[in-house]
Amino acid sequence: MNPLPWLVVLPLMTALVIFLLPTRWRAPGSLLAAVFLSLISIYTLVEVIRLGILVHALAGYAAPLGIRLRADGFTAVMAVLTALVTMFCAVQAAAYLRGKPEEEGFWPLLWFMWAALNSIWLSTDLFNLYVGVELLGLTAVGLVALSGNAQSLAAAMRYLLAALLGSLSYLIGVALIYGELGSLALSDLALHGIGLPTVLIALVMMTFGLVLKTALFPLHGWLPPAHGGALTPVSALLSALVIKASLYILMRLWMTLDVAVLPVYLAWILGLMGSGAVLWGGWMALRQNRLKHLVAYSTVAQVGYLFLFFPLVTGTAATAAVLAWDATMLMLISHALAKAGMFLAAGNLVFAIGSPRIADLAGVCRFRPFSLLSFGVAGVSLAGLPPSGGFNAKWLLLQSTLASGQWVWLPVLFIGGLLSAAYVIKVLGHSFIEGPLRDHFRTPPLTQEFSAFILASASLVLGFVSQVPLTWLRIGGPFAGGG
Amino acid sequence: MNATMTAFGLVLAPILPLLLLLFWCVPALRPRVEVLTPWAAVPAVLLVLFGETGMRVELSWLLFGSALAMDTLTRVFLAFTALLWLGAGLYSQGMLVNDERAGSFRLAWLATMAGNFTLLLAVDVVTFYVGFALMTFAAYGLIIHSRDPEALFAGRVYLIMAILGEGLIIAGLLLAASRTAAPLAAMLADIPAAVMDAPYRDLIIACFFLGFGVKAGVPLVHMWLPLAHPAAPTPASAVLSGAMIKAGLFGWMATLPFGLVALPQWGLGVITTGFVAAFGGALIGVHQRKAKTVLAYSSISQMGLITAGIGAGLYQPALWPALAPALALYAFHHGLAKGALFLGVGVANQAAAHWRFGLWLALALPGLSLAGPMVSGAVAKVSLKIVLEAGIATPTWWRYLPLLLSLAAIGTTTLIARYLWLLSQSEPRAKISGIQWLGWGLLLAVSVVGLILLPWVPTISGIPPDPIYLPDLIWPVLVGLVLAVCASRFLRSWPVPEGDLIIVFPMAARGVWNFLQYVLLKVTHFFIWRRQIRHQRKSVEADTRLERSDVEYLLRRNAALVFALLLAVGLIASILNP
Amino acid sequence: MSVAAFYAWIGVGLCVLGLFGFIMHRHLVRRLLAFNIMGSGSFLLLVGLAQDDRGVDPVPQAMVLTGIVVAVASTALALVVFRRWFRVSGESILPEDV
Amino acid sequence: MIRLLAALFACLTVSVVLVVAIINRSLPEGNLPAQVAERLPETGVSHAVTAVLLDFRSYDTLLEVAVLLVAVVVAMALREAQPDGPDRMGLANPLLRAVVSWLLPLMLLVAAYLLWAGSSMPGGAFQAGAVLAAAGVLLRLAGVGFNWMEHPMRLRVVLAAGLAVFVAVGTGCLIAGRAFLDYPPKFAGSLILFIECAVTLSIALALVSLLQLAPPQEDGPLLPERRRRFRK
Amino acid sequence: MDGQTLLPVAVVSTSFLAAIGIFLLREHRHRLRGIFNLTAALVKLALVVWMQFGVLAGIPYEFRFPLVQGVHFILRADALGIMFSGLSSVLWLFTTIYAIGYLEDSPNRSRFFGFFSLCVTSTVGIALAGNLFTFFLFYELLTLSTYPLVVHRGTEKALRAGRVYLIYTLCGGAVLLLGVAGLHGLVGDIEFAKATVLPSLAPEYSPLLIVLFMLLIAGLGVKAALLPVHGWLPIAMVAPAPVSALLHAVAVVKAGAFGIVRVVHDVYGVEFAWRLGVLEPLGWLAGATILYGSVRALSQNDLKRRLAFSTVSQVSYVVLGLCLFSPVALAGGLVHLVHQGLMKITLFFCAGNYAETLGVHHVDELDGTGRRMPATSIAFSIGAFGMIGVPPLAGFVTKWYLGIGALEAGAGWVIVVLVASSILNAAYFLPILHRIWFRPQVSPWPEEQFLSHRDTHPWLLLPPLITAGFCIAAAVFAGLTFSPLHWAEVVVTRGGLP
Repeated sequence: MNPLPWLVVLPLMTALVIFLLPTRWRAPGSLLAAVFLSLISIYTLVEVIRLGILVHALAGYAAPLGIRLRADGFTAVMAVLTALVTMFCAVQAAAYLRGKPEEEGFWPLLWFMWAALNSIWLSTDLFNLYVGVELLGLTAVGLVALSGNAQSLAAAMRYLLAALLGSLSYLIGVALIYGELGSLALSDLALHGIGLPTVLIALVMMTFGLVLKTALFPLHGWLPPAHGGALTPVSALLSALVIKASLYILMRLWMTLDVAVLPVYLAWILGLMGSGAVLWGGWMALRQNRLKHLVAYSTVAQVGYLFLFFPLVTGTAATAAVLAWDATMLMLISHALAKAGMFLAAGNLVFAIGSPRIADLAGVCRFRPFSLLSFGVAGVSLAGLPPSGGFNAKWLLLQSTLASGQWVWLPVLFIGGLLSAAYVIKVLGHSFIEGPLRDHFRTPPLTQEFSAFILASASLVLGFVSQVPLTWLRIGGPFAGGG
Repeated sequence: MNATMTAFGLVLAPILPLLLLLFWCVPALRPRVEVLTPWAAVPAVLLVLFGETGMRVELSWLLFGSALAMDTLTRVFLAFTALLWLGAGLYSQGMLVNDERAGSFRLAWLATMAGNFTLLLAVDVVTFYVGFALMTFAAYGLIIHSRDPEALFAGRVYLIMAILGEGLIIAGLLLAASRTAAPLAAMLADIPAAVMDAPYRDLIIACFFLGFGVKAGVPLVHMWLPLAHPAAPTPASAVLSGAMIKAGLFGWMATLPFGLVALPQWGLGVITTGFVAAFGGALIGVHQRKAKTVLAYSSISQMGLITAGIGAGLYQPALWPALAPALALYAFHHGLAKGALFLGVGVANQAAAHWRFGLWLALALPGLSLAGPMVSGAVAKVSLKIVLEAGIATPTWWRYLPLLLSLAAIGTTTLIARYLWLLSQSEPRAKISGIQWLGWGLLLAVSVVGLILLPWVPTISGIPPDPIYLPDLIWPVLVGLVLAVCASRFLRSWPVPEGDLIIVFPMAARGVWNFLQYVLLKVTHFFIWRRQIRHQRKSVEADTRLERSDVEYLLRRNAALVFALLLAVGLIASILNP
Repeated sequence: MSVAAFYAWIGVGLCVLGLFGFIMHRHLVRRLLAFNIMGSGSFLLLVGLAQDDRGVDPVPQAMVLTGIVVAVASTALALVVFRRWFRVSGESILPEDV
Repeated sequence: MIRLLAALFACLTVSVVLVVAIINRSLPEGNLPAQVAERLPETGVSHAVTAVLLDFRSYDTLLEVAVLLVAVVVAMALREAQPDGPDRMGLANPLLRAVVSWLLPLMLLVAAYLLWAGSSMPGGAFQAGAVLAAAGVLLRLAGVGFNWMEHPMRLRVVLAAGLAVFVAVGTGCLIAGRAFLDYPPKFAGSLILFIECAVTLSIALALVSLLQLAPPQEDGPLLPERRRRFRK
Repeated sequence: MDGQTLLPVAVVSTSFLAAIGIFLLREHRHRLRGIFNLTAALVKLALVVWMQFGVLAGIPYEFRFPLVQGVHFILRADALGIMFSGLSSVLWLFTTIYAIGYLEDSPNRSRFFGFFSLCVTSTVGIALAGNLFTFFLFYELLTLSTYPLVVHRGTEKALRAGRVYLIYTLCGGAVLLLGVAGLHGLVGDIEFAKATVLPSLAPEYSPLLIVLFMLLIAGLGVKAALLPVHGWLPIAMVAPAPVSALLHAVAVVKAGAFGIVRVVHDVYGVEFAWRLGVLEPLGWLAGATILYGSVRALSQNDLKRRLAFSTVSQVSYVVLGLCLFSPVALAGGLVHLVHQGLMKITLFFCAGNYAETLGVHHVDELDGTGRRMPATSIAFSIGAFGMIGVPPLAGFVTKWYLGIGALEAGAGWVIVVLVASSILNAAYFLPILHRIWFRPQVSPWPEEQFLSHRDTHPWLLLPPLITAGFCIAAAVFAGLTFSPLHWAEVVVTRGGLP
């Protein structure tokens, strides 16, 4: 059986069912369905490994006319990643949201989000991607706004405006491409290539729209309040997965077109923006006094690394490009895991100390070491310290940088790594303080702590098994041949 | 005594003190060790008396492969050293009866003794250096035994000089050893030859001369001697002056390239230094007010003569085969005599009035021996003189050397006179016990007739104390006595401080050091990146101020504009893209 | 140069106008209006570009229909959030824009 | 001022470049309209746009219905977090009531027509839903209380109905061994109509409830400083 | 998967498993934690000894596992690795014993011992790393696992120290990573076994290789506390005594020095590095560090700070030995890796004893401690004399080998450095000893904890006494097989040096 449509259908159906269920049934129902959907995601991956690319022509019509779902290694890994992260965020949320007014809205929105993510991973149609992105954007905005206080509403509003502007820019690009090629299928785009100036301009429009949605510096302004102010599981999901969706589309676009002839200038603009993100995000994270805002800025910084992908694959030697691909994929996965873990851990810490401020963390290390451990483990991976997926990714990125001769990125990698280490340490340092001790800390439920820990340690374990997902990711991808 | 026993003795002599030292750490054994401490030198004495030369014990598992052996030269040195340790040890046993720091004294004593024996018996360089260092550092404990300010000052000066000396010695040893066949396990016997061929020959010689010279009281590095001897307890002074100083001499004799190459410049320099020490020591010594200080300067003076002999050896290699035993003899004689004299300080004024003169005479005996006419001293001096005269053929000034020796004896005589006079003036000390008498008596005896203990030394059989040398020996003594009497009548002593130059040095040195330290600190501070990590303020206002950034604010406020601008830039870039 | 292209040009004009308004305005309702203008522009562009001499293309029209619903949903959501925000804070602009 | 100039510059550049893009564009190679026309008979509807909407690209539409539902879900969740004050939406205007009572049947009729016409000519679920929603809004403004909407289950069921039917039909196809949303040719027309009906209802209700769920106007007059900000 | 493959992994993972176990234990399970710790330490020691015999017999222990594209995770036991892992496992045992005694009744013990074990894990990992990449992995892990130890006390000062420590080491790690990545980009995976790859490169790569060498050394030099980047070490001494002991003697500082050894000896190859002309400047730098550290130590009143500067000075002996291009000096440098560890750990143990038993932290408070705590003071004296280089103690062996080696290589200036350093060492250690032994107690102890007059707690007393015994034994029995010196010679002779 082809699992692809189920990846979208099942979350949609669950969303509807959850929407209709009474509040107290929503969490258990969601968890049950999440297990089921996770199994399907894994099954998809297995099938992709076994058979190669999977395709499903929706409504029975072939590509330019109908819409085709397609799963290669990248898609399958992203689906599994989504399942993994969402699963544990859901586990955390089940405990975290119990009895809160936000619980009612959270669960259906979570499922819509999952559906939107899966539809984006699977889609091969530019306009369908637009609808998917909009679905995802509105869901994410809704999730951010859930708590309904002034801060989160303002953050949601800002996020919504950014998302809308980004989508429109993307839509204009879609319009130009349709006008030029008369088709919206990615495969047709690949056939026609970039030779036409209109397509190039469309690409620029779409790229910047997506970049805005990915919150790349200097367009990141909406992200910290949104991710920092949202509910903990929401922050984790947004940082780990949602911003990756627009990046995923961008990467798909670039990899679909022939990288050899893509505009190097544009790639370099993206690379420079990425570098700026790494430095600025790291610096701002260091300056934060609120824990979750620090983590949010760390996302800004980490996104920057992912954008170094573009200059490294555009017009460079094949070895460098392959390395950059591997590096970015690994970075993407490990960041998703680590950042989700870190946000959950931060949420647990905030819950334990009852204050969002880093300065109030004193004594946490002694009384709630487990949450802190998760935070630290995630921090190790984020800072690119070994042994972790983050480190391996950084290593590959470094190799790619050296292989391509683009030395410019070296200082960025280093300063960025040090900055991220610095802000992680800032948090740890505060929690190590043994001053006038508070001995009253709330205890987060064990499920909450474990979901954070599992995600964080997964990114660490990734450091030892990096080769495995990288092999999967090559299936059906542009570097299927290997390096 | 068969070979096995010799081997056993070779090992036991240095090890026994160390074993006792270890046993001391066990509280239950402590009283036994206390009784045994003075007798720790007995194996060494027995070894000297009954051991066989040429026997070698290989301890290949130890360090880089150690070996112990005793040759004739070593035997002479070991003879007087062991006797000194034994005699002084016996003396100290009585002295320590009511001493609250007896334990620390004994530990230092044993360690110093072990070091001293080890360095004498060592065959390889490393073991030699082990012994030397052990002796050097442990002696500090002896010097500062009383803990009074003088002792502590003396100890500090001693330690600084000793460490400088150690540094020079290790440098010299390294430089020399690297030229031998097996640098890592170099034999002491190979060192002179290595020095001879070494590219840094003069540097090595300088290292050795000054490094061992610290112990031997060479001028300018002698300052610790007059400070340490009076400050240390009497038996400690005895071994410091008798044995430890000679270790320096032993070091020279073992390492410098005697008899291999003529080093006229070095020879001349060393001879000059020696005589400067001989006369300078005497000159300063007679102005001292403490008997032990006088003895210390006397030691400097005597060592000056020996240094001159060393210089002669450097100047004329051919003389060395004869000179070496002569110097050894001289060391033997001086060591024992000086030991007896030092212990005498404690013994003086002990006896009842009618015995006092006898005691005084007994004290004078080693003094006379030192000055020349007595048995041991006579032999030693005559031997030295004969050897020096044998080399007279060379430069003209050489022929004055024997004369200078005689003149030095005048100084020695005056020093002894001064010493005796000071003793007679001093207050009686605490009553001493029988074992102290025994110790002193032993040293007194061997210092007078000790040479008969050395039947195996060829020089002694070769050069009997010929009566023709008697006038030569006696006239300086007479002159010295006259001088001393005159001086005591007509001259007032100058207040030359103990340790002479050292009193001037620290002021200059401290100034220089402070300056250096200042400069160093400035330089280092310049390079150290010191940044005060700012403490985060706790107030909420500061909080938000910190968190916000103007740039971030502008970016967020104008996000749409920034987006549009970026888009424009991207579009222009893509249009212009070739 | 067809009539259809004329629509496209109008679309570009609306887009840019909307973008300009989006940049220059602080008031959230005005920004939403600007966004809607921009949206209309891009729909026009989509429809206009696709029309050529071969006749009317139903595909972009269907897509625009979808797009309109999406835009309506977004606008509605934005208005809901805006009203909530206004109610909580009494502000009609975002905090950093004050 | 600088801001204005920068904005002008950016907008001008974007417009110029877009115009360049339009001028430079070449004719598409693929001919999608032809394909649509060719395969129109399979869809069970005769109007091309509806065919594209509900058959060729029905997946887009499915997601779009979901988007609308998400908006409502968010609005509902927000009310949960921030309870409303008194409802002051109804305008006490008798003329409005009179007009509404005239217009309402007409609007229902138009909506029904649009829905039915959608399969063969311009029209369809969205247009119908929009008209229906407009009727609801008018009613709401006229002060007719939608008390039945306060019952959460009822409201949710109707809201979810459109998407639910859509997904159910698609899944049914899937279970029947076809592709997702690949209607059996025999039932294609009726299935599309069925979906359209459900979607119309859901859309209408969604739009109305979005109005309903936006919080009512605050009590008390606007403060002067706030008015100033409004003007900006 | 047989013994040959698994043994290196087992050696590394004993302490790792112990760490996990300890983290899982509740805070108050002190006895169980102690059992965990000591068992793991003993097992590790036994495994290392076992491996030691195996390595002598020529059995290749190797574990290999592909990590990412073109990079392997390799654990391999060679002579050098065994030497270092032997050192760390022996000293881990004693430090654990010491720490159990030291931290009695203090909070956060679970965290402490957990990270302590992690720290040892990474040290042994560093020792057994078979290529540069694996080395780097453990090298950074070491940084991370030592941070919680440095800030253990949780005071403002400790946090500041931790921050400085991390700033230094992470920057160093970043520079090192650049070097490692550069080499990797040039020649692929760099295994330590064969230093033949780089010398065979074309001569036009020489400038690049020099730059990479400088990067590697700069990165490693931070941990090894080479001159311009030594600043963290004296600051990090605010950590509890067992941590300082471990930091200075085994883990961090040694990891840096060991890394430099690996780079010079096993990556570039001494001969090739000499030909590149990079060793000589490095040697000068080491010499300067030796003198600088000693000079700075002179003016420190805080006992541990003085010891810290002494470490700055002493660790550079290892580097110096490496740079002299002489097998003898190399052996001297390598053996100092062990010897300095033994001596410095003794000193820190003793300093900890003074602080813990009497509250004495400063040199001028030490008067009369010899009488109060004779056994501790004896151990301290042995350590101090060893540092000065007095025979027959461990430090002398090093100096002797370095000196002879330097002269063989014709580097006479080294003698000056050695002698000057010895004299300076004496100048800052002997006053301490003088105070301990020869001065009467003037004022009451600042904080007397252990009121019985039997020195101090046996858990605290035993480790320094034993390590002090090792200091003597390492020199006295230097000629025996399995002495550190012998191992160093094995390393040198198998390394294929000229």
